[in-house]
Amino acid sequence: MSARSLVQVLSGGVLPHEATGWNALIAVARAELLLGSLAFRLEGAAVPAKVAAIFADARAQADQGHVAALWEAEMARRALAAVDCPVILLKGTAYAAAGLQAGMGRSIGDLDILVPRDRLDEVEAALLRADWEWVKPDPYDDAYYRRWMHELPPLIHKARDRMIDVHHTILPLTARVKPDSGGLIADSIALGNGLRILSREDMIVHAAAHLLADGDLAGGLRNLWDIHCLRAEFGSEAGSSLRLQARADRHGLGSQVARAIRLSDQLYGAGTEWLNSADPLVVRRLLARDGWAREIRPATRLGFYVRSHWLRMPPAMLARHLWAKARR
Amino acid sequence: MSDEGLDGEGAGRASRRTVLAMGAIAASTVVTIRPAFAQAAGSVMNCQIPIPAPEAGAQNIAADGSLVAPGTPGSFPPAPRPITGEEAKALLNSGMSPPGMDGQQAQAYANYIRRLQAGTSGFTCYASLQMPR
Amino acid sequence: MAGRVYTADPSQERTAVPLESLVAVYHARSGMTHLLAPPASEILEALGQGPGDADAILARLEAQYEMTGSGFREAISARLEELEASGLVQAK
Amino acid sequence: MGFRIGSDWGQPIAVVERLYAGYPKPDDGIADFTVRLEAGRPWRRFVRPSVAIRGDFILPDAAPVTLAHGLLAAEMGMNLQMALGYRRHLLLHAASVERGGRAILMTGLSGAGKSTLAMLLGEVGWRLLGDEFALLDLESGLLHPFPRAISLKNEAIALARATNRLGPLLENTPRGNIRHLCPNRDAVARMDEPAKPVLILFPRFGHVEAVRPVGSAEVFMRLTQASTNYVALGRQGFDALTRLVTTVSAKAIDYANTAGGLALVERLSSEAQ
Repeated sequence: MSARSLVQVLSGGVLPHEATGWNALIAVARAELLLGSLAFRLEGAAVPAKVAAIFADARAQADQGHVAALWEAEMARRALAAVDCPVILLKGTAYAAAGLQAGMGRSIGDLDILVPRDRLDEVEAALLRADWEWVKPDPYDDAYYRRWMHELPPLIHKARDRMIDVHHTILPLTARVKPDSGGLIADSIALGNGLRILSREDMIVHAAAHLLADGDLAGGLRNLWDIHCLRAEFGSEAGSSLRLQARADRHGLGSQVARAIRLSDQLYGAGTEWLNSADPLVVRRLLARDGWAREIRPATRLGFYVRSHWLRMPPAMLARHLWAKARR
Repeated sequence: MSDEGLDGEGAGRASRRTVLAMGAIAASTVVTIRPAFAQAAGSVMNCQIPIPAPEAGAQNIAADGSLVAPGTPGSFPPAPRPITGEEAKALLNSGMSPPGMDGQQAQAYANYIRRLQAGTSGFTCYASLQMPR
Repeated sequence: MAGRVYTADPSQERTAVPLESLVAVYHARSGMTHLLAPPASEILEALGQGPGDADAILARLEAQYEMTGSGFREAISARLEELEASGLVQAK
Repeated sequence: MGFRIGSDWGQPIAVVERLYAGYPKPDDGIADFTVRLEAGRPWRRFVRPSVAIRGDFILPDAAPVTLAHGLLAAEMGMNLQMALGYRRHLLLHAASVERGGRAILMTGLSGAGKSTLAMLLGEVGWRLLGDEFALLDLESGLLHPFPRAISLKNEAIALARATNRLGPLLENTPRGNIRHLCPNRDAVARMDEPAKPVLILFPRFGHVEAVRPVGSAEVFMRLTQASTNYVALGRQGFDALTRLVTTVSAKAIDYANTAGGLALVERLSSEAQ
């Protein structure tokens, strides 16, 4: 099981000692969008010359990706300057902007920002004025997003071809837990360039929410690597884990955060934490890639797909949503 | 380094001053290089465009290429199979209908393809047909 | 009336290579390449003297060039908007 | 540069192995890219088998290929990894040949004849550097060889003389008939030897012979659009490409037939600096 080998190498385990192992490691790392992180993690390590070249390329690519991601954030800042509301960077862009270890080599796709819900209309109008446009004018999607989601329907910039997701909270409105979005904004931290990031604790809470409550676990290995790195960097401060748990409880995400911490410890840390009965299934799903980076165990995956939707919204809406999807 | 290439520097203080034409207001003077991976990737692959995109659901295609409810008068049903990149190229450039599709239907599909946006199935294929090289 | 005041990133953020009558500009901050035709490149250069609105840019260009054409101020404003969209300059 | 190709069927692998039999094996067995040729649906392994092209990098709109064209699928799979994932050099969608240390880059629309010209030049004393991709070194400005099989289409197939190096005829692919020609021994033996570009050509087949100089700005623009990784390489890509277009002359050439095209390339190369 090669995803296992990726996880072990990231957490400081032994390196492959023959080509098959390296090929598998690199393919799985690419598939999980962790090749850049792996390349930084192993910078300077004794690896075969070919692997060193692949890693050097991956680091350069990640660096250039960060330039583009931070530039997109800066262009959003310029577009939103007149709105005069806090603009909080989320996920990869936030890690890169703050120079966090979690950002090292991380691939960054869309720009995710959080703004106050009562400023959403102004933010939307300002972005549309600055040449962002709707990705798809599908009436179902639009109504669905606006009514139920924690973000605007995605926008894409006409000239730069990059997407922006504008969030006003960190979970869909349909989820049963309601994070304290006012608290997210009130405790956010200014970066000094006109943009903000979440507080340390909220950053971890958001990563955990994203992993366990807001998806089908696809990309989960990267997500847990984020959480692992964030905790390793923040955790040295005394009392931080108590503070983290208190913060998670305030957002109604105590159990999700606790589970994300267990999983990240299990995969990337000491691995001694007691696993809850459902955890092995999650780990199994997270590590479901073979040495050719093929996804294995489709039955498990399907199970999780349904489950993640169930967590996203109340059951009656789930049926409606699935029905609308099935007609597509 | 950044000052090089602008013929104004230094020359402006010389006896004969450099001429600078201001041009028309509407003329575009800044072109940004866009990533071309879709174009080149398309040129090494065969690609296809489903009409409509699966994510759009069971919809018909109006003559102008927009998506409308099934049964809308004057609209056409979804393409029976995806249009290949080569067929799309012939259709867009010379109006040639793909095999098995009649002219009006094919034109509606052509208009659908022209309206494709990034993130929609078929867009990278369409983009790959765009760039003359 | 005073127009919008624009600033350009410091010139070390840019690398420019003349390609015949155009200038290829690599903008380090964005990682993007722009091809500039006159007078956009000259306007960008004029902003190197410090922030300014269209009138100030016009004065700087007139001090350096023999200007031809008409509607200078409007043309400069249009070019500044293009440069702003590219991110090479920003309005203050 | 190495690829790892996995397949749900034995046929594509066997054909690739036969075509590339004369190529050195990678010394350490570590692949730059993984390609997978898979049945899109489980039953497609057996019923009207069709090959989905997967791997490290995938194109969402890629059309599946019938198993009879398995070699094409493997070639496309490798090209796709290069187009989407390669970062070590500036990658140009261009053919290139070298003689006496001087290399010519040829780029243009597919169907413009660059592959055919490169193939024919490769058989008359020029060394084929590559037919699909040219790799420009970011520091030295040299072209690195990438001599993979040339994909000959339709009428061009009959022009190939070295029949012992031809792959199977693939009939009625979406781009017509295709046959792959393995480059000659010299091209394969010297695949580690880079060459200095001295001329850039934009050939166009089937027109009255004409030569038009192309200015550096136009060359720059066209090559950025012929590159899959120009933007991703940032400053290094900019430096390498501006250096290429300001130091190497470029011509758009129209030619009526292949003999005329070859003569034109010979003449222009002798005139180039």
